[in-house]
Amino acid sequence: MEEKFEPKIIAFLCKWCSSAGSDLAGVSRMKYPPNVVPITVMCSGSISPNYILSAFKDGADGVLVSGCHPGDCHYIKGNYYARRRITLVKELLEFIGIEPERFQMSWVSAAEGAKYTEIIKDFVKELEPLGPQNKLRSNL
Amino acid sequence: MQMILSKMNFSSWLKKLNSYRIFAPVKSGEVWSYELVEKPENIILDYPNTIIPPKKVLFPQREVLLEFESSSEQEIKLKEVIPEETPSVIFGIRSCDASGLAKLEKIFKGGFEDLYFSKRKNQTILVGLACNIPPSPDCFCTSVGGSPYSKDGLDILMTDMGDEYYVESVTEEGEKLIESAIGLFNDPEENVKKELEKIHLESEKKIKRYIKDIDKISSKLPEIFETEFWDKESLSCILCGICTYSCPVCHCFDINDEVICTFPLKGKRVRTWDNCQFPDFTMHSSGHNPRPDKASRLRQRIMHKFNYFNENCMELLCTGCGRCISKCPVGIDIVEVLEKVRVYEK
Amino acid sequence: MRKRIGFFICHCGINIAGTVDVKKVSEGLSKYPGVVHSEDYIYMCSDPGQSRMVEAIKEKKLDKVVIACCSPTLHETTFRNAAKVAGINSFQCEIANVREQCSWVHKDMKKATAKAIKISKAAIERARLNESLEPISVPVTRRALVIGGGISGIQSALDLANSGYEVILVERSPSIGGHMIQLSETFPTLDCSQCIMTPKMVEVSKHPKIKLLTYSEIQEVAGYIGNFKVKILKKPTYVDPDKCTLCDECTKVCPVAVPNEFELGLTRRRAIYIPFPQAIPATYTLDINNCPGLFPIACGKCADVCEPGAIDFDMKPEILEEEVGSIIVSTGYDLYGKEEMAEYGYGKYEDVLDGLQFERLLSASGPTMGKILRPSDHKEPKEVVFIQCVGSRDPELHCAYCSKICCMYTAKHAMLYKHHVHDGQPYVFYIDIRSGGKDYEEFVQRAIEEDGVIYLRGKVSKIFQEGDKIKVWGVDTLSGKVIEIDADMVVLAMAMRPSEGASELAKKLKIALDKDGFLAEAHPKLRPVESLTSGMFLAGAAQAPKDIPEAVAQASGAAVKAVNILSQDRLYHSPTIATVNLTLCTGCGMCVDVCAYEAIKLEEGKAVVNEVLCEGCGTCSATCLRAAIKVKNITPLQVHEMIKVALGG
Amino acid sequence: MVKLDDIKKECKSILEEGKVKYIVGYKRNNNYYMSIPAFIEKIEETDQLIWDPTCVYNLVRFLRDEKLRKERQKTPDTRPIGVIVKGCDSRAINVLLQEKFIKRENVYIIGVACEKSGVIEKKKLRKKFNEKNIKQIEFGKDNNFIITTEKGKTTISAEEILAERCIECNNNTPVIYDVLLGEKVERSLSEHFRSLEKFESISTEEKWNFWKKELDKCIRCYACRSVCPMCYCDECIADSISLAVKPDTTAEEKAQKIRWVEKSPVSSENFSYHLIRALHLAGRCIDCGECERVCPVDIPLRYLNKKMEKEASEQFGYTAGLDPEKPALVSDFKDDDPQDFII
Repeated sequence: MEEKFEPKIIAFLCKWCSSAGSDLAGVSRMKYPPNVVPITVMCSGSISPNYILSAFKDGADGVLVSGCHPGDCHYIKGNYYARRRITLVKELLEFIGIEPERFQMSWVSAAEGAKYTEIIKDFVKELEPLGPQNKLRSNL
Repeated sequence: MQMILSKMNFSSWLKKLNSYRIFAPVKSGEVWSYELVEKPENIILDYPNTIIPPKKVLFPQREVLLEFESSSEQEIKLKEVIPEETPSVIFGIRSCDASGLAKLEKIFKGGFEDLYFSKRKNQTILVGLACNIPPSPDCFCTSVGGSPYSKDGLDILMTDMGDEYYVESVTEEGEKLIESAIGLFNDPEENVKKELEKIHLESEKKIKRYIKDIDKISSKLPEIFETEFWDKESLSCILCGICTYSCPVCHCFDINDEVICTFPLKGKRVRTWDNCQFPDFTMHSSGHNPRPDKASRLRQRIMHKFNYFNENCMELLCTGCGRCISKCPVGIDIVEVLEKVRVYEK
Repeated sequence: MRKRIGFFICHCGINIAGTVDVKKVSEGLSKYPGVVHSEDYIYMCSDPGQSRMVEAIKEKKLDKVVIACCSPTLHETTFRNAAKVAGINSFQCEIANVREQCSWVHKDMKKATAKAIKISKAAIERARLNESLEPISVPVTRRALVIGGGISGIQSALDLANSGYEVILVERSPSIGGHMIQLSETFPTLDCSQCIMTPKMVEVSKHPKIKLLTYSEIQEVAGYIGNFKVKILKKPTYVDPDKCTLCDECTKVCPVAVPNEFELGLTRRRAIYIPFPQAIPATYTLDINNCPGLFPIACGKCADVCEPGAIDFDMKPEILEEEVGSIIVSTGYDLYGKEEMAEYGYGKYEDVLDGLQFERLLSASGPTMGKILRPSDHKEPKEVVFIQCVGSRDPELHCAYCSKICCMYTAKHAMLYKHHVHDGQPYVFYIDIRSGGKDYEEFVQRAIEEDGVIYLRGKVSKIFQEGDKIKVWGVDTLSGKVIEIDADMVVLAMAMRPSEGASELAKKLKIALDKDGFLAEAHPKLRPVESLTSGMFLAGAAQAPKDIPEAVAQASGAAVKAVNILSQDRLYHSPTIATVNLTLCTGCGMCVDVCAYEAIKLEEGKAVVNEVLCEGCGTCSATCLRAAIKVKNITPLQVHEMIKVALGG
Repeated sequence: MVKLDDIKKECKSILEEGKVKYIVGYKRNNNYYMSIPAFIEKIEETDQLIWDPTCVYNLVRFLRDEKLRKERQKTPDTRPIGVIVKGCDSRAINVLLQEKFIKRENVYIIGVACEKSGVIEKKKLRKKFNEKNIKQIEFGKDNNFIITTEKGKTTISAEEILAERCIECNNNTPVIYDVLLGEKVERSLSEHFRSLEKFESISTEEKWNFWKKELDKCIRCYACRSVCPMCYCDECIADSISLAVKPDTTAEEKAQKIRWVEKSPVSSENFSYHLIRALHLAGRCIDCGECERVCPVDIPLRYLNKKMEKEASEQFGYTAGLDPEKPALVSDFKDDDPQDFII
């Protein structure tokens, strides 16, 4: 029997909101698929486009970037810069033919465990029909 | 062996060669390049010249030398990667590029033998195509010891005679290749031989670019090594790699470990083309760069081609293909540079 | 040198071990390069758990440890302290969150275990490249600056001074006292505002620890928490307070008369004046903007009559440079102005007043000596209409917010009016009454029940003058009746807004503003007196509309927050800050632009990070095109490696 | 129309006055109808200068060389260098000023307005003429080009062989200059981002197939970044070894160079390189088209940058190189930047 495709997702979470929101999902014992590996960074503003490209190159089927809601950034305005930067990355990836579903950004506050759970569930659901991401995967 | 092959029979010949991998110029957009051809009948030999010379078949831009893997800290497994044993034929090589491959052979097989190059070279048959019309207005093969119909480095030379090709074998391997489909070939008549000579002679005349006193230039180069000549000539250089990557004889390379995974360690040792025009080419680990500027890099390119190699191997490291002139983004013209060397006075 | 890494995974009872095969994780990682010790334990955070870690570090000479357990927000500090006890740098301890982000959210043991391994490996990769760091320490200048000399500023200054710290209190007008000194009586106790305020003002002026700078403004603020450098412009008053005997001869000869700010334009003052009799400092000020001229001297009469020779026309503006460790901003409020409220005839009809003007009419030391008289004809008004929410709670045209104190002071005004004019009738138009506060509701009820104030729920539609009456048309939405009142006076409870110049000051201080222009607090619930800039605190109505007790409470709170800093010998700051690779930096300044803390400056064409200001968010590092700036212990290389292992296997 | 004599006159006069060290302009390639960069030091050399539709080069690129040269010299001549710039090129100067890479006083800007015209695109020209036969291309009247071949002169409507970027250009007049030659002419030959439509309207798979085919051709000669006036970093993050080392750089620091892109010209590395480059040029690329022009294997690189330019403009109202005093695209934000895609 063919094994079911399990998309691999990297989630870049800011420490203060999204990682805390993801913690809350755990504390509330919400359930979501184990396809996502979180990498917590200080601020969504610190997520370099290189990280995203690197994740796709290393075989991620999907990448999520998540930060504090606008106005709530622990570092005052890092998420606003992230929003601009990530917009550019998103547009460029779509322009060269990467399925838009593969790269997503969200605002998840420390109180939004449920939202984080839903995002991951939906993300996995959207990635399943796409199959493995081989376009940017390293072929060294 | 000298034979005539009707153009109609050309693809039949190629079909007979099904035990070989066949490389030939392929057009994509406006760009021609040597590619592995799946359907030999699609080969068209009427082409100007490729951007990248056929050296890329024998000396690929990326070559995996070995693979390494380590499951624990104590042990590293190494696996040598040797090119596959598959006989190949490259069709349509211009004489300049063929003589370039001959020069590369001197470099990679003379003295120290480079296994990767020689393995490929030994199983590759080179079939050339004489240039009845210079493929580029920048051709200058005749100035550097070549000609549009030179057999140097080739196994077979073909010349376009209109409806048919004049096919001359140069080596035994070439002869075998013809013999494998001998039924397709005819013996040439005398008048055809004369016609061939005429075509060859005329083709030579069509070459517009010429370097005067190349030998003098070659020996003059060391004299002007320390002059501001190079500063002036390199002003517009942008230090890209087009001239050397497109050169049929430039052969510098870099070796890197491409790490796929750090822990546990897994990766490949890879050889890639490198380029004396890139700033990192001569960069020392200390941060010192003995060729710190454009002038020293342009000088290196010219010196290597027209002096150093000449001193060591008694020939020039240039085949006159003119690619570096046509493709230079800022119009640096090696023929002009050499002419300026010739007339330069301190 | 090869790293010696220790790995520990906590069962957390069944919290982790219930979904993650901890044995498998610890076994799997025992073979991982660099890991020389790997174990699982039921409760790593327990004392025995911590000791196991400490012992392993000592026995196996570990130089890095990774603990796979709950979220780092819970026990990172615990384990880092333990690591320190064991003799390694606390930053050599990393946490892999396998509970909140793994075991608790998954059910499938096999998959959860695989994920736990990836998370652990990522933490190991991060740890492998962690630098040993020590907290950054900076000395503290043990003085404070308080900006604004109203009740909040005075309270903060006194609290700080009484705690033993030097305070510089800067006030831009000639006297401290703020709006509170203008008030007559205060709700809900009706004690005399001046009576309770004046002693505090005097205490400020006499306090040996307080340096009072009136008629002064903040020009420039540099530095950071614990070490601010402030430039203060002291404007010339042209009167030497030491020589001035307050004889008042000068005002008698001054030819100029301009509206009196303290009396809100109800009276006029001279160009040389004392703002009000109890002013602190008790001295006169020559208002250069209204004086006929000093350069050259156009009049000079005041100096002629000044017997003690206190008037000094040669006085020059001074720039004082002060160093302080902490700053409290209490710049107060202004009332909504006439330009904005023309619709109620404010500024057009003399007998339409704002709340503060009415306070002056009520004040025994006010322009009418405490008698309620109309400004137009000095007659006693018999019917007075008070209108609440003028400019407040009006998101379409004016301010969306509630100014909070108007319900209470309007009740007070109506009540006090009735006390002064026994046969008068006060009416109050209101939207609803907000009287939350100790004894506040009782106070409003007293106004209605004992003083016969008529409360009309509804908005006023039109105000216009007819003869000597001011016609007020409105609707009582409770009865549905149209109301028309022939009033003798109308008092508007104007919205409060941030005082003029507060936004410019905020810019100098690098304090954020909220959407309404009030100073933004760091957190609306948990850090209400802190600004987002460390070392700067907020007090009083500068942060949001509030009444006196609240302002005083916040001022004392801010003072304690300032003491938190000033009482330290040194301040410690997280060392996970940005560092610049000077060889790569081209000095483009993009990092400077994005830094929310102004922690980066360009010096000789290269970015330089102020390690105390930097909070380590890393926005600079993602912005830098040349990868020339990175945050310690969460560098791009670390993330790069973490990505690789998080996806591998 | 800009007169060549005016350019020569200006260049002569600033050389005469000693205002500049040398001037970077355009001169004829001896063997070819194209121009090449000219470095004019002496007054008599100004006669070599030309101004015609083959002046494709963005000469701002050479300010970097001058800066490096000066850094190496012990007692450098601190006079500015003169540079001839078109509208697009001038915006590159603004970006360099914005990024403090150069100082305004380092450069004397001779702005040349393209007016209703622009420069040629060789690909288009080749479709209409045999390149070998062309002797010269000149500006004609009424927005025409005059092409001289062995057979004589032919007049052709400029739009037919005008570079696509020139057709889409809306900055045909230099925005920063010490002297401006030619007139400011409003013109709009095409919508600014029209050429992107054909890439945006196709399906995801079609997009991928297109770019995969194109970027797989890349031989990593780095001509695109070498010619780019914005790619002035000493060390490109696409380089796999650390260039910016000093004698005191430790081995550990050298080892910490991240290999975001390997040197191998394989698909994944080519994509990494070109995507990182496009992102690094977002809000900086001024569409001088040089990267695409120099690409030896004809990768339509300009569209990657153009896409970023479009998003910067449409989503954030930002255009590169208009104001050197403002923060860069990615070091600025607005509270109401669009965020529809964010969950």
